[in-house]
Amino acid sequence: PEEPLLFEMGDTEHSGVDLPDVELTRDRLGGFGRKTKLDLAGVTEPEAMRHYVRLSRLNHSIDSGMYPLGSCTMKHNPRLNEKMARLPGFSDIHPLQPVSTVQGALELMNELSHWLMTLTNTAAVALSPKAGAHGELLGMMAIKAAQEAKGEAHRTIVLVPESAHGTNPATAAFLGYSVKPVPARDDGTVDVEAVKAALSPEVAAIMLTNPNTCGLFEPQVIEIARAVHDAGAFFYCDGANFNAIMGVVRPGDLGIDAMHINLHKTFSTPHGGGGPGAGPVVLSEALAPFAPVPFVRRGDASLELVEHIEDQALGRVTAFHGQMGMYVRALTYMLSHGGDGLAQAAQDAVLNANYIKARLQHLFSVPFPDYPTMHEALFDDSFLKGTGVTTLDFAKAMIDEGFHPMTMYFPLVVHGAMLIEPTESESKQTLDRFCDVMAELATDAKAGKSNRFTSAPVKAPRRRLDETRAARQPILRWERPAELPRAAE
Amino acid sequence: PEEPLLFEMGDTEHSGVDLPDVELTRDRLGGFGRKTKLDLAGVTEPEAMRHYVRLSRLNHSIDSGMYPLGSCTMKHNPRLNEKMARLPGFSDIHPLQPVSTVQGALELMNELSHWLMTLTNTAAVALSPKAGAHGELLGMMAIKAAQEAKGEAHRTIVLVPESAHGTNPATAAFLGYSVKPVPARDDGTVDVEAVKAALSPEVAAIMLTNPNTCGLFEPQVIEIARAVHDAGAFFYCDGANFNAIMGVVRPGDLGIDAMHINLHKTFSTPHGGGGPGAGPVVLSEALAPFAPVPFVRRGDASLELVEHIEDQALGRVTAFHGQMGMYVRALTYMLSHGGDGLAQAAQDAVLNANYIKARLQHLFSVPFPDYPTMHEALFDDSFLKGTGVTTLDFAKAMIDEGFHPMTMYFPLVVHGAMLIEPTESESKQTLDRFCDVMAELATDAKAGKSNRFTSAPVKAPRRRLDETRAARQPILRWERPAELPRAAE
Amino acid sequence: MRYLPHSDHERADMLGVIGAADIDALFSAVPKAALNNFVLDLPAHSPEFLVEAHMRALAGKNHAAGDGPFFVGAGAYRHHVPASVDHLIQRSEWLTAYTPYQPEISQGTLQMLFEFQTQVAKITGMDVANASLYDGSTGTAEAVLMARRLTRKNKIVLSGGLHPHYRDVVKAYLKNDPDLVCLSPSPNGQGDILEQIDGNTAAIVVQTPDFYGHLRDLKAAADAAHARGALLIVVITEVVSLGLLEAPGALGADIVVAEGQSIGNALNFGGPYLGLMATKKEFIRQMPGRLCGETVDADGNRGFVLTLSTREQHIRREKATSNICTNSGLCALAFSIHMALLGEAGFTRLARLNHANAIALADALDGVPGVDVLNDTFFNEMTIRVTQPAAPLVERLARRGILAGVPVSRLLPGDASVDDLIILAATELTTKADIAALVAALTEELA
Amino acid sequence: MRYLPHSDHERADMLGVIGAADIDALFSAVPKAALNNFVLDLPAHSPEFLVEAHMRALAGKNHAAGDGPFFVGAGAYRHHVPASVDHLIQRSEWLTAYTPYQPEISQGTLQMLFEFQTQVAKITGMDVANASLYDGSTGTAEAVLMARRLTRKNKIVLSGGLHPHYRDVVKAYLKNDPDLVCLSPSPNGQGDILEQIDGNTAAIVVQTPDFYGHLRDLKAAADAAHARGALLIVVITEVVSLGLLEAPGALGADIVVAEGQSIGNALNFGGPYLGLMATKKEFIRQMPGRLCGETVDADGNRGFVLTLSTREQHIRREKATSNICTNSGLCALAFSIHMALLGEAGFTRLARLNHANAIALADALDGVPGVDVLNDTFFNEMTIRVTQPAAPLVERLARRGILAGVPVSRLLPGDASVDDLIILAATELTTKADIAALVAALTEELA
Repeated sequence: PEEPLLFEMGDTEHSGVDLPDVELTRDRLGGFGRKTKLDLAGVTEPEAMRHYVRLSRLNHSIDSGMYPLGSCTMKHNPRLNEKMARLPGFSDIHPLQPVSTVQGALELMNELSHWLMTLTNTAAVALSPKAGAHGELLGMMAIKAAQEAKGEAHRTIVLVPESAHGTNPATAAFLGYSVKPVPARDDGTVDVEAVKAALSPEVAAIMLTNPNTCGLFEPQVIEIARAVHDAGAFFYCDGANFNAIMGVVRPGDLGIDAMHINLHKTFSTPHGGGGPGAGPVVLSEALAPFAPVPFVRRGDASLELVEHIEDQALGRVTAFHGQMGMYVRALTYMLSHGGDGLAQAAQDAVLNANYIKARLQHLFSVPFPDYPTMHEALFDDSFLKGTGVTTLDFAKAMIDEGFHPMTMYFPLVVHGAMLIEPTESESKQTLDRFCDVMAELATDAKAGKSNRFTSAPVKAPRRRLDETRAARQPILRWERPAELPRAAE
Repeated sequence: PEEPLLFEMGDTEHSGVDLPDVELTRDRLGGFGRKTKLDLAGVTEPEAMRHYVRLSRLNHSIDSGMYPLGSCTMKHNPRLNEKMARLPGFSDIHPLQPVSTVQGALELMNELSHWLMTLTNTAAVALSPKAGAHGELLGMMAIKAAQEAKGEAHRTIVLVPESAHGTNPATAAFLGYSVKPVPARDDGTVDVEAVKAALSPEVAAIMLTNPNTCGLFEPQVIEIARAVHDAGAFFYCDGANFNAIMGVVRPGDLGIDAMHINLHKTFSTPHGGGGPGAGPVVLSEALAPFAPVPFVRRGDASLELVEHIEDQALGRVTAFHGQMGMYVRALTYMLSHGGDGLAQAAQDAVLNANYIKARLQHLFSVPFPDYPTMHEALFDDSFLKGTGVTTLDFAKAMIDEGFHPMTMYFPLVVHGAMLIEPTESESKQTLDRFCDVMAELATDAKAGKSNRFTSAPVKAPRRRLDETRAARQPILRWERPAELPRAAE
Repeated sequence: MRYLPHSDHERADMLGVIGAADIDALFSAVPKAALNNFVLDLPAHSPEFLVEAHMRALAGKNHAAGDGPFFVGAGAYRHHVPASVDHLIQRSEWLTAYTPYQPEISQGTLQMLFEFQTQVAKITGMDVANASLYDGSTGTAEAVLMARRLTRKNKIVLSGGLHPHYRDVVKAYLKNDPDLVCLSPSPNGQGDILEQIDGNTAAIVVQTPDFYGHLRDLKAAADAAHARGALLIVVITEVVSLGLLEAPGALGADIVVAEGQSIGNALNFGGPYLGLMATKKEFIRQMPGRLCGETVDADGNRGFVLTLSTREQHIRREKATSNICTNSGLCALAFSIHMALLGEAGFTRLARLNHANAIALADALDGVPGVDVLNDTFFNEMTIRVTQPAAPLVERLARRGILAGVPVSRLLPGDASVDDLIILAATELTTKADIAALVAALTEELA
Repeated sequence: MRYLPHSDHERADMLGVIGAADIDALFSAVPKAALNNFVLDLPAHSPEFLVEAHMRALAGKNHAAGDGPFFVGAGAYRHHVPASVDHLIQRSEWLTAYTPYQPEISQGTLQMLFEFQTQVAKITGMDVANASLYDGSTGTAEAVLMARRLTRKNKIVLSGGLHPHYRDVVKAYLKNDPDLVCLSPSPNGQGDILEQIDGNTAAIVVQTPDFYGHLRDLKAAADAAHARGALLIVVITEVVSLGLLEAPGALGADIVVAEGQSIGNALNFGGPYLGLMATKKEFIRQMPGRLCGETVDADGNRGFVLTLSTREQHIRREKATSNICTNSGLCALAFSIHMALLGEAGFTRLARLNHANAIALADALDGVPGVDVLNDTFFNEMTIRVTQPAAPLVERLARRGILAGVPVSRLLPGDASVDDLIILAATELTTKADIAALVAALTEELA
C-alpha cells in the first residue's frame, strides 16, 4: 500500500510527545501571541515509527546497495563514528558556553586540523564551512581578501576549466568575479599552455579540480601552479576528489593555495539524503592570514578559541564553529584508518575504478584512454549510438538491477558522460557483479533490446517521474483538499 | 538479487575487526591449544552492514506493519527503552561486581518489583526467569516446593484447560506432573463445576490463563480460585494476556498464587525475532517463601542482593539475576505510561479487539458470541466451509496485503481458529484498513476466488516453503559444496 | 583494515586483470616529485576500542549541558529530542542515502522533504519553504541576496537586534558593500530600523525574539517596508517561539529565515544545524536551495522530485541563485520527525512550557540583588544587567558547575556598554532546582 | 499519551460501532468485586525527558565496568562489541520482528539463524547447533535432561569445576534427584569425575576452562564416559576461548553448551545472555529449542524455516523435549554479526590477545607479595590465593575504583576453604595501566 502523507495520517489533536499542559496565567508576549492556527498534523509515536520506517524503505542507500556515483564518493559510513558523535561530551555542548568548559572540543578541533594539514601539507585550515560549496566560498573569499590586501582588487577574473563542478563558477560569480573558461585537451586534462594563455593581470585565481572530474590526475598541475603564481594569481583546488590521493599525494606539494575537503566524501561522514556536509578549507602560507574566525589557538595554559579579530579581512562565514558533529565523525574515521589505512583506502579506490574500466572497456566507450584513471572510470555514450537507448535510459535500467545509477551527463565536456566511482568500500564480489550487470546491459542495448531501457525502471518504488510537470505547475507543499475540512477527522 | 549466505560471501582471511596481532611467545594452554581449523568465514564491516541490512528487509516487523497475532501482543516498542538500556550504568555492569557498586541496579529491580506487585496486588515477585515459559517453570517449581513443604508431595496432578498454551502442559510434565485436562464450556470459558469435579487430593495446582486464550475473561475465576484453594491446590495463572487488564483488574484480587508476566508482551520489550524474553513471576503470600534466589532486600544502610539461602527450597533458575536489560526497558515503559496510561492501554487494547469483532462479525464466524471479547477477537473457519480455502490459505493471503497473519489453529478448542490481537498500538486508520482488507478477503473467499488464497503469498520475499522437506531431510547448517574447496576464493 | 574489503590476494588478482605491475603504475600521471615523497607523520590504524577510548577521553574533558544547571542560549537552544527521532535518523536508508536526484529510488527522502517544506510553511505562515539551508546565519545572508534579486535594489538594513554572528556572516557575504547598513545593537529592544528605509532599500532584516530576547513588532516593520517597496526579512533563532507567537507570514513577512536546531537537533557545539527558509509563492524562482515538488510517475502514481533546479548551480553554473549544493537533509529529517511527533498540540504545549519556565526564571532573577532584568517582553530568553563585569562572573559560575548564560561581551567584544550584560535562556528542560541553584550562586557572587 | 494512537473522539466513535455504552461495558465479564476496585498507587504518565532523568539517576549510582580497572569474570566477560553490531540489532526489522513462524516474511531472521547455527557448530566442532537457549546455565540443565532422554539412563555427574550457579540451576531443574552427583569444587584444577562414571551414568558434565580458570582434559573425559556408555557434556562459559583451544567436538564431546555473551553482547548485569547448544547429528531429535533448516519454496528458491518442531511444546505439549518457547533471538543476532565481523582471522586474534593479556596479568600478580596464582593452565582467567579474607579485600579495592575480580566465597558461601580465593579475568580491554593499578593497590592492601 502507498504510504500516505503525514498530513493525511495525523491531525491537530494527536501528539507523540507528552508534555505538561501548562496554563499561562500571565504572559510576557506583549500582545504578539499567536492568533492564527498552525493546522499542524501530529501523530503518536507508533504511527511515526511506521511512517518513517516505511518511507525509508523507498530509498536506495549505501547500506543496501552500491552507489557508483562519480564525484560523490559514496563510501561506507562506519557506525563507530555515529556512536562517538553522540557522546554527550560532544553532542550536548553549546557553542557559547565558557571556553574553559569545552577544552576537549577544542582539542578535537586541533587534532582534526593537524590531520588535515598533515595530509595536505598546508599551513592552516579553516574548519567552519558547512559544506563543500561553502568551503569553496570561503576559499575564494580568502583569495579575494588576499588580493585586496596586496592592492590587487582589480583582479576580477577567475579561470575555471570546462570540466569543473557547477559550484566552481557559481562560487566565483557569487563573489562578483567573471568566469573565464579554460578548455581541456583532447586527453581530458588541462594544458599548462592554455592556462598561461588565459592568465593576465586581471586574473585573481584559477579553480581547478585535481584529480579532475574526468577521473584523471592533472599531469601538469605543478607547472600550472607555478604559472598561476607567477602571474600573481592564486590556485584554488576543488578537493572533491581528494579521496583518490589522500595519504599518497599532498596537494600542498602541488602548489595549491586553498582546497576544501568534503568530510562526507573523503572521511566518511554520512550523506544523510543530501547533507549536512562539512567543508574545511586548507590554506597555504600566503592565504593563512586570511582565514576566518573562529579558530583554535594554543594559549599559555589551555586552548583558546579565537572568535573575533578587529578588522579581520574575512570575518565569519557561519554563526558558530562549523560542523562539530562531523568533525567527531571524521576524526574517528581517521584514527580508525590511521595514516596507513587512508593511503590504502586511496589506493583501493583507484584500484577499483581501474578494475571496472579494465573489465568494461571492451563494451563501453572510453573518452580518455591515455592515462590510467584515478578513482573514477569515465565512459561516454558513443557505444549507444543508434541503439535508441540514451545514457539516462541506461542509468534507469541499472536501477532494476539493484544499483544506483552512475553520475550522468557530467562532466559536461564529455558527451553523454557516465562517471563511475566505486570507492574503496566495494568488495571484489560486488564489483564483479556490477561489471557483469553493466556488461549484460551494454550487450542488450547493442542487441536492440531497447525496451529494457526505455521503460525502466519497473522494479523500483516508482516508474519514471514527470519532472516537467513538477517544474511547470510547482506543488511545493501539501494543501488540504477542498472536500477534507480537517485532516483525519 | 538473492542475498548469499555469509559463508558464500566471506572467507577465513577477511575480518571486520582490527586487533593487534599478538605473537604468543609462550602460552599457558597446557597442550590443549587448537589444532583443527575453524573454517569460519569473516567479512569486513561494509560487507557486514549490507548483509544484515538486506537480510533484515526480508522480515516483517512491528515498525513496518501490523502484527495481529493473537496471544503474542505485538505492541509498539518505544525507542526510549532501548536508549535507557544502553546507558553504561546499566549495560556495562557485571553481575558479580561488588554489591556496593551496583546500588542503582538494585534500586531499579526494587522499583520494577514494586510496580509488578502493585499492578497485580501480590506479595512477592521473582524477577529472574528468562522468558514466560521459564517463569511458568519457576512458578510451578515454587508450587511443588510449597506442596512438599506442606508434606503433600503426593500431589502429582496438574489441571490444565484444553485451551491452554502448549507451554502449560509442557511445564507441568517437565516437573513430573501428570496433566489432567479440564474441558471448556460451549461459551469458551471454564466451568467452576468442571474444575470441582476434577479436583482431588492428588491435584497440586491448576494452570489457568486469564483472560483465556479465546480472548475471554473467565467469569467464574474467583469461584475457581476458591475451589482450588479449598482442595489444597494452588492457582497458577498464565499471565500471557495480562495486557488486557493491567491497571484495570488485579490478578491478586482473583485469588491467583503465581503468575508470570511477559515483559515483552505486556511491557513493550522487543520480541527481537524470537527473544530474549523476560518472565518475572508474582507470588501470593502462600508462595512467597518459596521464591528463588537472587532477590533484592532493603538492608540497614543500603540495598542487599540475596544470592544464597542455606537449604532454600527452590534455589536458582538461572546463573545470574535475570534479564536486567529487559527490566530497564520495562520500567522505562511503566514510568512513561504511568499507572493511568497502563490502564488506558489495557482499555484501548480491549476496545480495538471489540472494534475488529464488531466490524467483521457479519462476515466471519464467531465461536463464542456470548461475551464481549477482551484484547483478542476470535473467529473460526466455518465461514470458509465449502470455499476450498483453509485458515492457512486465508492467512497467507493476508501477507500479500501487507499484514502479518493472525494466530491460526490456536486455541486448539476451536476448529480452524483465527485469533486476532491488535493491541493498543494500532491506530483507528490502521484498524479500518485491516478490517477492510479482511472483509474483502472473506468476500472473495465466499465468492469462490480461491486462487487468491491457495497460491498466496505471491508478493512476499518467498512463496510458501516446503516444511515437510525441511523436516524429512534436515539441513541445519551450511556445508561447503564439494566443488568449492574454500569459500570466496 | 576493517573498512577495506580487499585481501592482498584480491588486490593482486585485480591488478592482473588491469594489467598493471603494481599499484604505483596506476598513479603514473602524478609527477614523480609529488608521489610518495613523504613519510606520513600520523598514527597507524587502530582497533575500534582504542579509538573509542581516545574519543571518550576528549568528550570527558567537556562539561555537557546535562551535567548541571544550564541557561545558555543566544542562538542555540537545549531542548529534549525524543529517542525515536535519533533512532530513526540513524536508519541506514536515511543516514546513508545520497541526494535524491534519482527519484524512482529516493521517494522516502523526497516525500519527507515535501512534508518538511509543508511543516515549515505552516509554522511560519508562509506559502512555501525550501528543503533547508546550512543554518540560520547563512540563510540570512542568502535571504538578503534573494531580496536584492527580487527588488533589483541594493540597500539592506540589518536591525540592531539581529544576532551579531548573523550580522557578521551577512557582512562577509556582502564584503565591502556600502549598501549594507548594520544598526547598533540595542539591549532595550528599541529599533530605529523603520527610519532607515528609503527608495533604494531592498530589504530590512528583523529578528524576533531579538538577540536580547525582546519581541519585535513585525506588522509595523512590514508596513513600513512595503510602503517603500522594500521587503521584510524576518529572522528567528528560536523556532520553538513559533508555537506561541504569531506567524510572521500573518504579519506581512516576505522572507522568513530561521535556525531550526531547536526541533530535533542536538546542540553539537554549533553544528550541524538547520537553516529554514520560507517565502511567498511569487518569489520561489529566486529562492536558493533545493525544492521538492509533487508530480506523477509513468503509471500515474503520485510521486515527488527535486524541482525548479534551473535555479541551481549544477544546472545554471555561474548564473545560479546561489552556489549552494547541499541542504541539511538529515537535520531536516530530524526536525520533520520531531515536528510530526509534536503536532499542533505538542508544539503549542512545548512553547507554553518554555515560556512558563522563562517567566519563572525572570521572576527569580528579578529577586536577586544586583540583577536587573531588561526585558518587558520575551519568549524563553532574556537579558540581565549585573553589577560586575559579566564574563568573569559567568566563568566563576561555570566553575561552580552552573552554565549561566552568554556574556554579551563575547559576541560584541570591544563594546564597553554591554560588559555587564548576560543573556539567559530557559527551556522545557529547565527545572525549579536549576533556577534555585542559579539564584543562590548569583546572589553569593554578587554579594 | 505518546504511545496510544486514539484520541477521545476516536474512542467514542469506536464504542459507537461496537454498540457499547462505555469502556466498562467491554469488561462486563469481570466480577464486579475485581473491576476498578482499587486506586492504583503508582505515578501518572510522565514526559520522556523526566523518565530519562530518572533512569539516568539510577544508572549513575552504578560503577560501570568502563569507569576503571576491571577484572571481573567468573561466567560473564567484558569484551568490546563493535558499534556496527549494536547498531544493526536495533534496526526495526530485527528488533521488532516476531518469532519466524511465517517463513515467507521472516527470511531475514531465518537465514541469520541458519548462519548462526553454522557458526556455533564450527567453533564447537560439532555437527549441529540449535537456534539458541536462554543462557549457558539453563542450557546446561537442558543438556542434562537431553542426555537422560538419549541414554535412557539417569545418573548425572557434575564436575567440581562447573560454575556453582550452573550447578545450582541443574539442581533446581532436577529437584531432589538422588541420581545427581555434584562433585566438590577443586581450586587446583583436579577432578575425580572419571571415577564416578558407572553403568547407570547418562552423562558427565565438564567445564573448560573450569570455574577457577584451569583447562580440563576433554579427551580423557570423553574416552572414560564413552567406555561406559555415558555422554560427555562440555560446558564453556567463555566462548572466546574456542579461538585458541581445541574444539570440544574434536575431542569427543557429545553435547556442548556454552554461554555466548562474550561475543556481541554486553554484560547487562547478567542478562539477557545467550545459551549455545551443539551436538552430534544423531542426537538432534532430542535437542531442545528451536532449529532452523534449509528448504525450498513453491518456486524452487532456497529458503529457510523453523523445523523439527514436533519436539516442541506448541506441537507436542506435555510430550515436548522442553517447555522452552523462545530463544535468545536478538542476542543470537548480535553474536552472529560479531562473529561474522571477526571471522577466523579476527576470532583467533581476539583469543590470542585475551590469552596474552591474561599471561601479563598472571605474571604481574605472581610478583605481588601475599598473592599466589593457583593456575598452571588458563585461558583468560585465573584464581589467586591471598593472605587475607578475599571478600573485604575486593570491597576495599572497589572503593579505590578497582573492580578486582570475584571472591570465590560469593559463589560458594559457607565453604571456609575458599575464603581467601579471588578469580580474576583479563580480556582484550585490559590495559597495562589497569594491571599496574591493580598490582599497586593489591600490594598496598596486602602489605
